[in-house]
Amino acid sequence: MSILINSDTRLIVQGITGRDGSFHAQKMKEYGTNVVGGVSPGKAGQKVGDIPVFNTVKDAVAATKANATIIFVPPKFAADAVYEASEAGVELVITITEGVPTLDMVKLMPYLKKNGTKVIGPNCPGLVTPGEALAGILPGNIFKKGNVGLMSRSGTLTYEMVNQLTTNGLGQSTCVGIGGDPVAGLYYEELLEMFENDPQTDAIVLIGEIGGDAEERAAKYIKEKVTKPVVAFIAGQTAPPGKRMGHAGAIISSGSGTAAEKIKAFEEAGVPVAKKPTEIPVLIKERLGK
Amino acid sequence: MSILINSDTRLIVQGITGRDGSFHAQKMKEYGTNVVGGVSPGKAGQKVGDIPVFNTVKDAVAATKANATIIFVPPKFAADAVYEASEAGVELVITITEGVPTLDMVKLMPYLKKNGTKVIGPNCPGLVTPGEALAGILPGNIFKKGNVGLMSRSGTLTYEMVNQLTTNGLGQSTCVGIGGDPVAGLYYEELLEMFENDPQTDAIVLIGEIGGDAEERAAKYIKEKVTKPVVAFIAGQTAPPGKRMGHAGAIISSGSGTAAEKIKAFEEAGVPVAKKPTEIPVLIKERLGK
Amino acid sequence: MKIHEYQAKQIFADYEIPVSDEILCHSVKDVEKAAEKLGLPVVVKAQVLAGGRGKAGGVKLAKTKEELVNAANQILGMDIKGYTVEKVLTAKAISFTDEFYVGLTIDRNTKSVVFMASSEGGVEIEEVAKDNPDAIHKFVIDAEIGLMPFQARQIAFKLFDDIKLVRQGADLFEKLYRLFIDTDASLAEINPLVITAEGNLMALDGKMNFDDNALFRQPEVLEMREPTEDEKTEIEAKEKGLSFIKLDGNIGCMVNGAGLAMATMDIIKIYGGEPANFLDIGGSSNPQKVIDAMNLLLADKNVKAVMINIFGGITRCDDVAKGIISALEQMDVKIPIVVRLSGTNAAEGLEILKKTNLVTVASMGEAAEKAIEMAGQTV
Amino acid sequence: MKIHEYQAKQIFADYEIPVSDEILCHSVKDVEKAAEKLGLPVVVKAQVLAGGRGKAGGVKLAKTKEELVNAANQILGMDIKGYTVEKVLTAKAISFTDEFYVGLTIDRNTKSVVFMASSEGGVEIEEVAKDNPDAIHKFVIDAEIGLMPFQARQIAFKLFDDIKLVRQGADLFEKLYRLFIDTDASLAEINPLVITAEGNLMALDGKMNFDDNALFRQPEVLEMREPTEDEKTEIEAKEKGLSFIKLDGNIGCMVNGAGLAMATMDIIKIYGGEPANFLDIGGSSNPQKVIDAMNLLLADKNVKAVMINIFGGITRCDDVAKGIISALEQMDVKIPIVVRLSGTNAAEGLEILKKTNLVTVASMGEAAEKAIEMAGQTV
Repeated sequence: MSILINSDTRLIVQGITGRDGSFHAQKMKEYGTNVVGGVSPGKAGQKVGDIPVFNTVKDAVAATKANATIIFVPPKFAADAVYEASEAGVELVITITEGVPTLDMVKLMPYLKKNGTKVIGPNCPGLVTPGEALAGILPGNIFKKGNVGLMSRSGTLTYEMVNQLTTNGLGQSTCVGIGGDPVAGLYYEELLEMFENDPQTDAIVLIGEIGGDAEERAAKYIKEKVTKPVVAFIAGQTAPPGKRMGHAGAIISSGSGTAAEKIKAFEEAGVPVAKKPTEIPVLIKERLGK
Repeated sequence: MSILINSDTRLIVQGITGRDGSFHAQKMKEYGTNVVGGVSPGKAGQKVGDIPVFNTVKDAVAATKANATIIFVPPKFAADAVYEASEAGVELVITITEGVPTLDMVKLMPYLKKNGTKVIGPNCPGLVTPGEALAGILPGNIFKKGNVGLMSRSGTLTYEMVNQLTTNGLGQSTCVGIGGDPVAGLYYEELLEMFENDPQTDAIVLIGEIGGDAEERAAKYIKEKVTKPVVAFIAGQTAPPGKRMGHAGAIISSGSGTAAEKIKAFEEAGVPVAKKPTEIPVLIKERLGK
Repeated sequence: MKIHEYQAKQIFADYEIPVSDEILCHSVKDVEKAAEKLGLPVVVKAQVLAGGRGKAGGVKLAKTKEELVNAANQILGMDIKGYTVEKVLTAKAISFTDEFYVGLTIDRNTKSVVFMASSEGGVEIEEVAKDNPDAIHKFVIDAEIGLMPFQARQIAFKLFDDIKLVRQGADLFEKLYRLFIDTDASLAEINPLVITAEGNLMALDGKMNFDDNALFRQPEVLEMREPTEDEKTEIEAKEKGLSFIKLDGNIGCMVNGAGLAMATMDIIKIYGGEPANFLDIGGSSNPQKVIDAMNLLLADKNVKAVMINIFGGITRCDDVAKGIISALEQMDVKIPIVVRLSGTNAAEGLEILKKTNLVTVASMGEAAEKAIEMAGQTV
Repeated sequence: MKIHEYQAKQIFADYEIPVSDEILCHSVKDVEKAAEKLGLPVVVKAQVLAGGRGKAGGVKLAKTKEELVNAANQILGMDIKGYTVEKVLTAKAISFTDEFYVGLTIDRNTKSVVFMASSEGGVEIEEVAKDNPDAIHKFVIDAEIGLMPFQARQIAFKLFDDIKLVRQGADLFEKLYRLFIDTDASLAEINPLVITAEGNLMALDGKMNFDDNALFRQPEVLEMREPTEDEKTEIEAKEKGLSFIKLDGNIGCMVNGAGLAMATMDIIKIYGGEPANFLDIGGSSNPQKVIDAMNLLLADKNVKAVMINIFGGITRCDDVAKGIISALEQMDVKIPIVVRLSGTNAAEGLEILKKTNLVTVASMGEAAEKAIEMAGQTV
């Protein structure tokens, strides 16, 4: 088992003929992901490596029975690409694109809910179920199959953490980069629920950062619903305040989004918070009684 | 039994302080309908007859547990009134208002579907379950409790038909005026399903008119799904063609919306079509073996 | 509400949909001047609010000055389905390689805006719909999100192979959708949409209808209205809350509700008479409306008898009765009037009418029979 | 992106939200002229992109000419949270009876636009949120249908009793929502919204922030940008695809990814050092970016050592390595550089760096320790 993707996932790549799209399509394929097609308007009939290209997601789904897609199109067109995937009935949409206007995401959300489409991102590195499928831009070689689930708001910090786990002998069930944007798809709570229900997962690593109140909500959820051990890390403990945070954001979150508040919330939920990345594997081993 | 409304219906009136709203609120109450409140912004605390008035539908629902509403506001504000009712969780919304812009209704539909709100109208006379509740502008005295279900696209023609039934000793389970606008809420197919499942209803009268293809679709539905006897009437058999009908409408409906085509569709579905209103009770009695 | 081709194309141009260079003309002289400006060859097209103009000879290509004058002379003043051609559009003739049809309308069935596209452009689309329905692609648009770029592209891929045309088409379709919504249209068609000899898309003919219910918020659309005489009467009626359509019979009808009004016309025909009009006094009771309606009926000199058929709901029969009496006091009515009142406050209404010498009856059928009988006796 | 009060109120005025008569001034002379035009009393308000201006003495009421000159003299040139006041807004003083707060923002939790309204206006809304959260009414807006008139009215009924004010308020809230959406705002606040002595609503102070990701489609918003010197550097960086924030330490950081960049700053502090900046070179690999980043780092004279921390994903370590070598060839770098490469093409990247005399290490912790050590040795 695992969550969200596995060897049955049939992935297409939207924006496959772009620089990043074509590079990562092939990297994902090399990893062993079942990349069944790509989309690039006007390029139907071409191939990227041996991956067939289609004009529309609808055409790609009809031809390949794809059930997941990964989006590499420029920010201006990203929301449209998500709509297109959702309308074509793709169940899981991973949006790598950085710089998507927030209101584009806000406008998307009700439509996705109506269609039952799961979205990860935007501005995320994607996800990996080690040994089965990689849908994203993560470096495949750092992962190892195992029983630790990982979720993270940041990109490269995720790799750092996975590296810590792997080099310390802790394999992963699934690792998900949920993205750093204010409005994004699947978030901590949904993923905690999935990991809690996943038989392969025995412990969970949650990597947060300053800003917003997602970590506080996750802490509350863990306290109420999660029985598996969770350990956390918060990036930005020493960052200067006031950047990228308006007043109203703080009002809505009923807090100021500081690392101190988040750490307090986790500690109250019985979740230990690592100070350095290197402490994560130590804490996990403690919890798993190794 | 009956469909849509009965003695348990708790009705509010949006636009209750207007001329038509106040007149019909009291007429409905006199009929025996459980009219629990009215809405008119800025008039909270007032009463119309002994019906309490509220500023918003939300307030009215909170205070009265209303589960149905009838709308008498001007066309410009009608769609907003339906949104307000739907958002406040009212299950059944009857829109009497005539002249509502079509695109306002088109824009409403997905929202209503999302909320599971049932709408009747706009531009409709409402509905009656004789002896239990009247939600509309129909003249209550012409109805009689019984086993004939009736649905109609037109207003006063409905009264004419009901009058024919009642004066010929045929009572009604529920009579629904679905409204004459191009885009409206519940239509023949949904109501046919409800009548088919209603134990009180033994026969169904369907009153149509020229334009669109709703009657053709109803005929198809009857052929496939309805076991109870249905008789029909089509208004406008002699009307001049081409009024209010664009080319594209005809294309979409794959037909021209003429009475001849509708009558043919009904006859193919085994539904006899009356030439004059006076024939309706005769046909019903034949079908019911009276 | 309908508008002319030249008006529809003006809206297209406002939304940056490419149209041909063209000039509206009211006389042969105008046409000659326009052709000088545009350069020959040009196409001269009748501007009337009726379909089938091509078949009627209302569209002519002119390559020479002589052809031009002939075309203008033939078309101006021509009768097309009862409409006299008072103006023509002189348009630069465009060479093209392919013709398509695209149109937006409201679909009663899905309760949404539907985009239609076909490679069978340049012909009557109703014929295509009948003979080869699969040649028309239909796309239902989610009203909450509108026509998204990806959907516009999906449509364009159905018509074009070249990605340059797909992009041009998708962009054009988004504009067409936007103008449809912005103007509260009920129909917006481009037929044909062509690929010009230069390889670009252009709208060669356009057609738009609008939702009458939304005209109150579309002042610019309303300004484009050019009603015929009959329509003027209908519009005036509408402003008074009446829905009126003139017909050719001799029984004037005044009914509340469109359905009942149609059924009234039907029953007059069944009993052998001919209705002079469709007249729905609508859903709200107001004595003034009845007065206006009576005035409207009596203005038609063909009317030999009036049949008033009211089934009261929101309309109260006593108000109608009061209206009839007011109207009769204000005008010199020489023809017989048959009145049938049922429903809300019918008893009160009939009580009021007792004071007059109007014929009152109990049913529609009786009213029709009586009205036909009396019309036959009227000189 | 933030804008000044006077700019926010200009947007409000464009959407017909009532604001006071006011004039932007750059000098005491300007203020005097403005007051002459507006008539005393006036309020002089510092225009700086920082909160807490009232507490800092940046807002003064002037009833006489003397008070006016004093106020202008005191406020112009004043320092508020590190910002020097270079302009003030001179506004006609408004008598009012009540103060309210209304604001729109994006809620990460419900993933929607949220409307906030409170009768506790005119004070710091964060204080209200902390002390009396129930005094703030929150309304989640369905993005697909927008703020509907009925919902605007619901909000207005929370603040006002008088139906005239409810209608004014609902209308104003719809306009505020429209401008929020139209401009891709991330915050739009009116605080206070007042009832004037004449009984009408007016926006006395306004604040707007905008979504940086959407500036590409908001040219008019972008024109309002008035960055400080530090921000100019940040904006220049952003144009090159870099996310840069200047800090006060001596270890220059170059990292890929915001989270890792923050964790890098954290670990430098944990090991006793001080980061000189936050610098995220972003998610796409491109040698030019590394050159630009190096230039940016070395422009800060406080930097005594550079720590490059790259974990390759979409960023390829060999591209970063090439970028470092290019940068070193183009500039005369006198300070030590510690490089840590992991992930995509890390081996290739390290191979390339072997030819240089840069310090390469295997982990973040080591890199931080080494950079701190070397910074201490740099003169």
